[in-house]
Amino acid sequence: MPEHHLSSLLVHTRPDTLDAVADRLEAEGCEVHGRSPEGKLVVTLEAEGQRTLNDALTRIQLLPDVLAATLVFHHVEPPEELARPL
Amino acid sequence: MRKTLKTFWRIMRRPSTHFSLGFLTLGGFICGIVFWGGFNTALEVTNTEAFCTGCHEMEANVYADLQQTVHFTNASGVRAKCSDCHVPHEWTHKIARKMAASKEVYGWIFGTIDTREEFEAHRLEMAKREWARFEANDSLECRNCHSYIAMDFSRQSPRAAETHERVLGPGDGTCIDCHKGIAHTLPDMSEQQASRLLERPQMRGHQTALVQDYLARTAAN
Amino acid sequence: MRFPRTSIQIITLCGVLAAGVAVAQQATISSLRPTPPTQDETPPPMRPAIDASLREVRNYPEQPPVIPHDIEGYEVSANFNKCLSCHARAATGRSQAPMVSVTHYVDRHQQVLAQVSPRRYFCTQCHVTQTDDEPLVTNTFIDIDTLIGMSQDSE
Amino acid sequence: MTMTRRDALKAKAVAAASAAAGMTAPAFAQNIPTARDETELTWSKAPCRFCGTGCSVMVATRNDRVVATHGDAEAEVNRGLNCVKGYFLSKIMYGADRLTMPLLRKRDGVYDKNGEFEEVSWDEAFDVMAEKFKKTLAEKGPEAVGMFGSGQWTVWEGYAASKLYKAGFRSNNIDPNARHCMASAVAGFIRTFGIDEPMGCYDDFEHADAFVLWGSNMAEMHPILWTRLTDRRLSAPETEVVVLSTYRNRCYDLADIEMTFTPQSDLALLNAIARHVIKTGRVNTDFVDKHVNFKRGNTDIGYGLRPEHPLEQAAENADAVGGSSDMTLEEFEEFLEPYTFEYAEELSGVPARRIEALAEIYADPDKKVMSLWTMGVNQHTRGVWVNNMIYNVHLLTGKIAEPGNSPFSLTGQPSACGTAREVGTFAHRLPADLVVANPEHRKVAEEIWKLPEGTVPGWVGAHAVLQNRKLKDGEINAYWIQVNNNLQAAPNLLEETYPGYRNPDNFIVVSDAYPTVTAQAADLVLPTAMWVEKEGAYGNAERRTQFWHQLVHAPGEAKSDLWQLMEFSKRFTTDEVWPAELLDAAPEYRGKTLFEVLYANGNVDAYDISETEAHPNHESDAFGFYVQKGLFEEYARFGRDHGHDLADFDRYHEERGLRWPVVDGKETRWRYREGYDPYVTPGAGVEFYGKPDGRANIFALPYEPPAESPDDEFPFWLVTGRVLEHWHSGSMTDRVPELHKAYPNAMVYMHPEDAGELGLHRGSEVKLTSRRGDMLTRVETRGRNKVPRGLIFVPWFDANQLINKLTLDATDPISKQTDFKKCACKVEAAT
Repeated sequence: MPEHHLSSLLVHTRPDTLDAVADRLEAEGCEVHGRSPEGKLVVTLEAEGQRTLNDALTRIQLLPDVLAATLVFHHVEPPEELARPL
Repeated sequence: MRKTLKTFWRIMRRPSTHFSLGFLTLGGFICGIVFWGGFNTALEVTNTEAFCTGCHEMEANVYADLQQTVHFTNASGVRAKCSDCHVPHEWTHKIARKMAASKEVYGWIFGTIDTREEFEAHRLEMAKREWARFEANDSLECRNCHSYIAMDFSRQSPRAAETHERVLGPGDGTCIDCHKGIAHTLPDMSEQQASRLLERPQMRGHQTALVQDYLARTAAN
Repeated sequence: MRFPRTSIQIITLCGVLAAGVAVAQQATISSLRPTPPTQDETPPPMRPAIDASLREVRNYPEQPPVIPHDIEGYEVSANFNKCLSCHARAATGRSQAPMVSVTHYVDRHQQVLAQVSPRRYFCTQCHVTQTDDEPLVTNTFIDIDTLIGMSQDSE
Repeated sequence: MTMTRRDALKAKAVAAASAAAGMTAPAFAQNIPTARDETELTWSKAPCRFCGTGCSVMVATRNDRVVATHGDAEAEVNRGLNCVKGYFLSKIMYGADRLTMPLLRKRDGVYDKNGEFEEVSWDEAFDVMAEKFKKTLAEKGPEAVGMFGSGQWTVWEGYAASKLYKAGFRSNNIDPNARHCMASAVAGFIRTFGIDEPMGCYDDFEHADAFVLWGSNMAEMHPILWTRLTDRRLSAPETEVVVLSTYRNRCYDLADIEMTFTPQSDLALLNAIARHVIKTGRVNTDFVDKHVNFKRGNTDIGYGLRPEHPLEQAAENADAVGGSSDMTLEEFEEFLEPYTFEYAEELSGVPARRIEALAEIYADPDKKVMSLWTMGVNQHTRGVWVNNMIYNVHLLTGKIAEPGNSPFSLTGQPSACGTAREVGTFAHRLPADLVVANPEHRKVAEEIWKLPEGTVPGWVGAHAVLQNRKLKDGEINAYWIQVNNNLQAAPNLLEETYPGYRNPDNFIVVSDAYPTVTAQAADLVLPTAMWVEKEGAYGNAERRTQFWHQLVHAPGEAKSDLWQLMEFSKRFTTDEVWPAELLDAAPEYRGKTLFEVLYANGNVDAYDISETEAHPNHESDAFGFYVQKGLFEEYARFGRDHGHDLADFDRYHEERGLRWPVVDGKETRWRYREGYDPYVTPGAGVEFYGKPDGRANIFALPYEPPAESPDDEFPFWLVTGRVLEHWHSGSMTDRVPELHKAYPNAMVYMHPEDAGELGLHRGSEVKLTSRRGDMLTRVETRGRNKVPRGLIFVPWFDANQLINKLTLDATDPISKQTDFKKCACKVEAAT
């Protein structure tokens, strides 16, 4: 059964590399929703499977200037459910 | 006695026959310096930390308290010693305080305060004397270093700046009103707090009553 | 499994991340101490308590507020309570400090007292100052307002 | 624009991450409408996760998350109060580095002691672990496997672990970290009364006229009990507080008499008090005649160091540490003759008049006295003696086992009593005060466990410090650590602990919720569910057993210690771990797994899963029966009708705890006293029924010097301990930002003049060195602890300041508990 993973991450970097890291995260397929002057980024990451998500997390963790990336929210559901209008 | 004084007065009035005027004036001047210097040195010596903490009761109680406070160590490395707060800087007041202090020497010689229990038993009385002095002279010894005009409110914590401006500025209070206990552990404050309409749980002043009671009882036996 | 699960799963997967890193970077898993026991790092400098007097948001209503100012040298003993000299009801007019909450006037037997209950006398058992030291590990606690915002989800 | 479910979820995802970051969520995340019923919370009771006080807290949950906690107003222990740690319980499970998958050291895809941690499945983790345990058992036998557990285990976790080791693996090498904390109290109770745990209860706080603290910084370590003491002291002006300690701490803020004594001299002080009671004719002769025996304890018993240590070689009674002979009151008086107040002053530095004032409090027949102690007494190379000697004074005056007259040993862990002691997870114990060395006791256990006679071995297993020595020496090779951080907690860690963990012959498993320094030193790390992520039971210091339900799920693949123990037992069959004669004695167990023999034995699986309907839990779901109830009811059989009666399982879920023995549904507040304790023979008044003749023992014990004292090279006493804001090794509290920021780093408390003489300032970086190791820290000359000259205090919560590199692995020779309060060290500026 196809599943869609929706997650949010808290990514730590240094304030001076905030924008560079944000660009790299976007290149990894993340959506950046917020950034704090202390160097924290709030991003969402979506994937079609657990393994894909895990791989992406590992890649993000290893990105230059990323000090830490913490998965905060994780939700799985069939994609058609998610497309349902509210 | 009267007779001796009269004889002395007569000798003092008679012009000198053996010593020249120069010798006498110069000698008097030198002796004056020596005596005055000695007196002042003695005053200075009695102003040092070493002198103040020379007796056990000061060292083990109030000096130990002081060592825990900002007047002992602080960011800029300025240290207030005992006399900075407890001896007026202005001469006449200083002499008056020194004379009053002879009572402490008496206490020391006759062992009024031998133990921590006894010190604690007298702490309120001694503290009250100091507070009364500070209240009477508008916290003069605080103001010798901390003057209101020299305060930079931007360098104080917001709540300190606000309070200083509100209370100290118009002269509605003096330093000691809020800063009791700034350098020493406080005695039982129920009385003081009650008088200021401050509240605290019921706490009767029997800090050391227990030991005292016991000592009184055993002494009586 | 039968334990009721909401459709939102909030999990932290640092273990996964740490393991991933370990393969590539040979990093340690111990997140509070980066070095082996044999090797010490210079301890961080001692910082004074934050003294900004700005109230911190509580994590939940029942949390005792942290003290937003320095209390070094404050005496709280059987003889004197420096905290209450500003925060007691009768003192707040002069001090303009927040009054201790009404919960402090209740004794063990739920009786409301005229004065602060003696069992609440030692303030620092619950209220603590804060320094500027950043936590070594972030905490992912989510407060109720945020969670309500998140949980409009249909079950 | 239509909003899809995906958009809404994404908004929530962003809100969650923003909250974790301490940032305001972007506007769209806050526009989600809320329904009224969504502001409702589910509140449940649970005991606090930290110290032995046993406060009850109310826990609010929502969406499988803990969102708030506060003190439980209905709980007798704390009546709505918590300390600062308790108030932040909501956050202890949410450190961002929670372990969620097993981690195994690997290289090239296989286990390697020198490999790096890699994430593995539970199956792979248990496969490797079972292989190591089986290999060790096959090659070296049961004495080569070991376990270090905890007074933070729930009752059933400790019980399941004890069964797995003592009956399953047939190894008594299982000991709890309570050995570091309570063992001297236990030995004290057993020696004096023949039965463990306090006779009184917390109600004594409201009845006592005087409180005497013998080495217990309650103001910081048992804050809620301190609120009860403060309440009594401040609302009843005639009451008194006496504080004894080796340095001024926060308790002195309430002290009427303060006594700062030289380390170890508490022995002399107690003898001087006993002498005063006798000399002034205030012995309660009626009580003493009826209820007390006098014993002369063996002296010169050594210091629990390795046997080849010169101090052990020199000790006359190093092999008969607990021995004693009978004596009379008159002989006891004669024994005490040297302990005048003046001699006590000479040893302790406390003015004789103050010692006399304290002695009077005990001697005065009209004063009800509560003596309280924790680690200052227990972590002591003569800790058992000090426990005995406190009882001496209470027994001489008859001030015991009645409201307000109470010698009270406090505990440091939430279930030091409930699990470590009552379940008997010590290397020498079985449940309900039974011991492995007694064949009759083993038989009781084997009968309840439905196991053949001879299953439980009779040898006393290795205690905490000995386990570390045996790991280092390669005598224990397969080792499992649960719910504790022993690499941070154990003494002399560089010489005696760390080497054992990294010994190439050993396989070390650590179960923990967080990656601690102990986990870092392990070979396999198992992610563990904590607190309200499982159903649990704790027993506090006043014999109160408290239950809680599972309220939320554990993150990821984290599982409770109970699940780990039971699931792991499935990987062993009796044929693999039991000798032939045992299998012959119980042929029906041949080929069965340990799970079947120990847990699916008709007792533990007696309660249907349907009973968990209202409050499901993970373990019961996993094993198919009400695991916790089955384990508890089997365990409770040990104590019922034997002075340790526990109530029925279900009742504890309704109550805010009950104090055992619970007889006819009623708890017992004061033991040994007729009218309160149903076990006392009618008409006896008082009966110490733990001893065959119903009499407690008064022990004649002398002052003896400590194992190590300051000298020219190491001129300072080093005292270690805790601080209010952190609990134990800080693995939970240091992950709560507010608690970390309240007390971010350990530091060394020094006398300002000592610091001044060494050219040190407040805040200076210094190196502390003992004969065993060194540590970097910073100097504090002010603050909550005011140490006397020549003594320093360092808290041990900080993973970055491992003060146990310096401490000495000397123990009380009787209790085997480490002395963390006395060793010699030096302080120098770090260069």
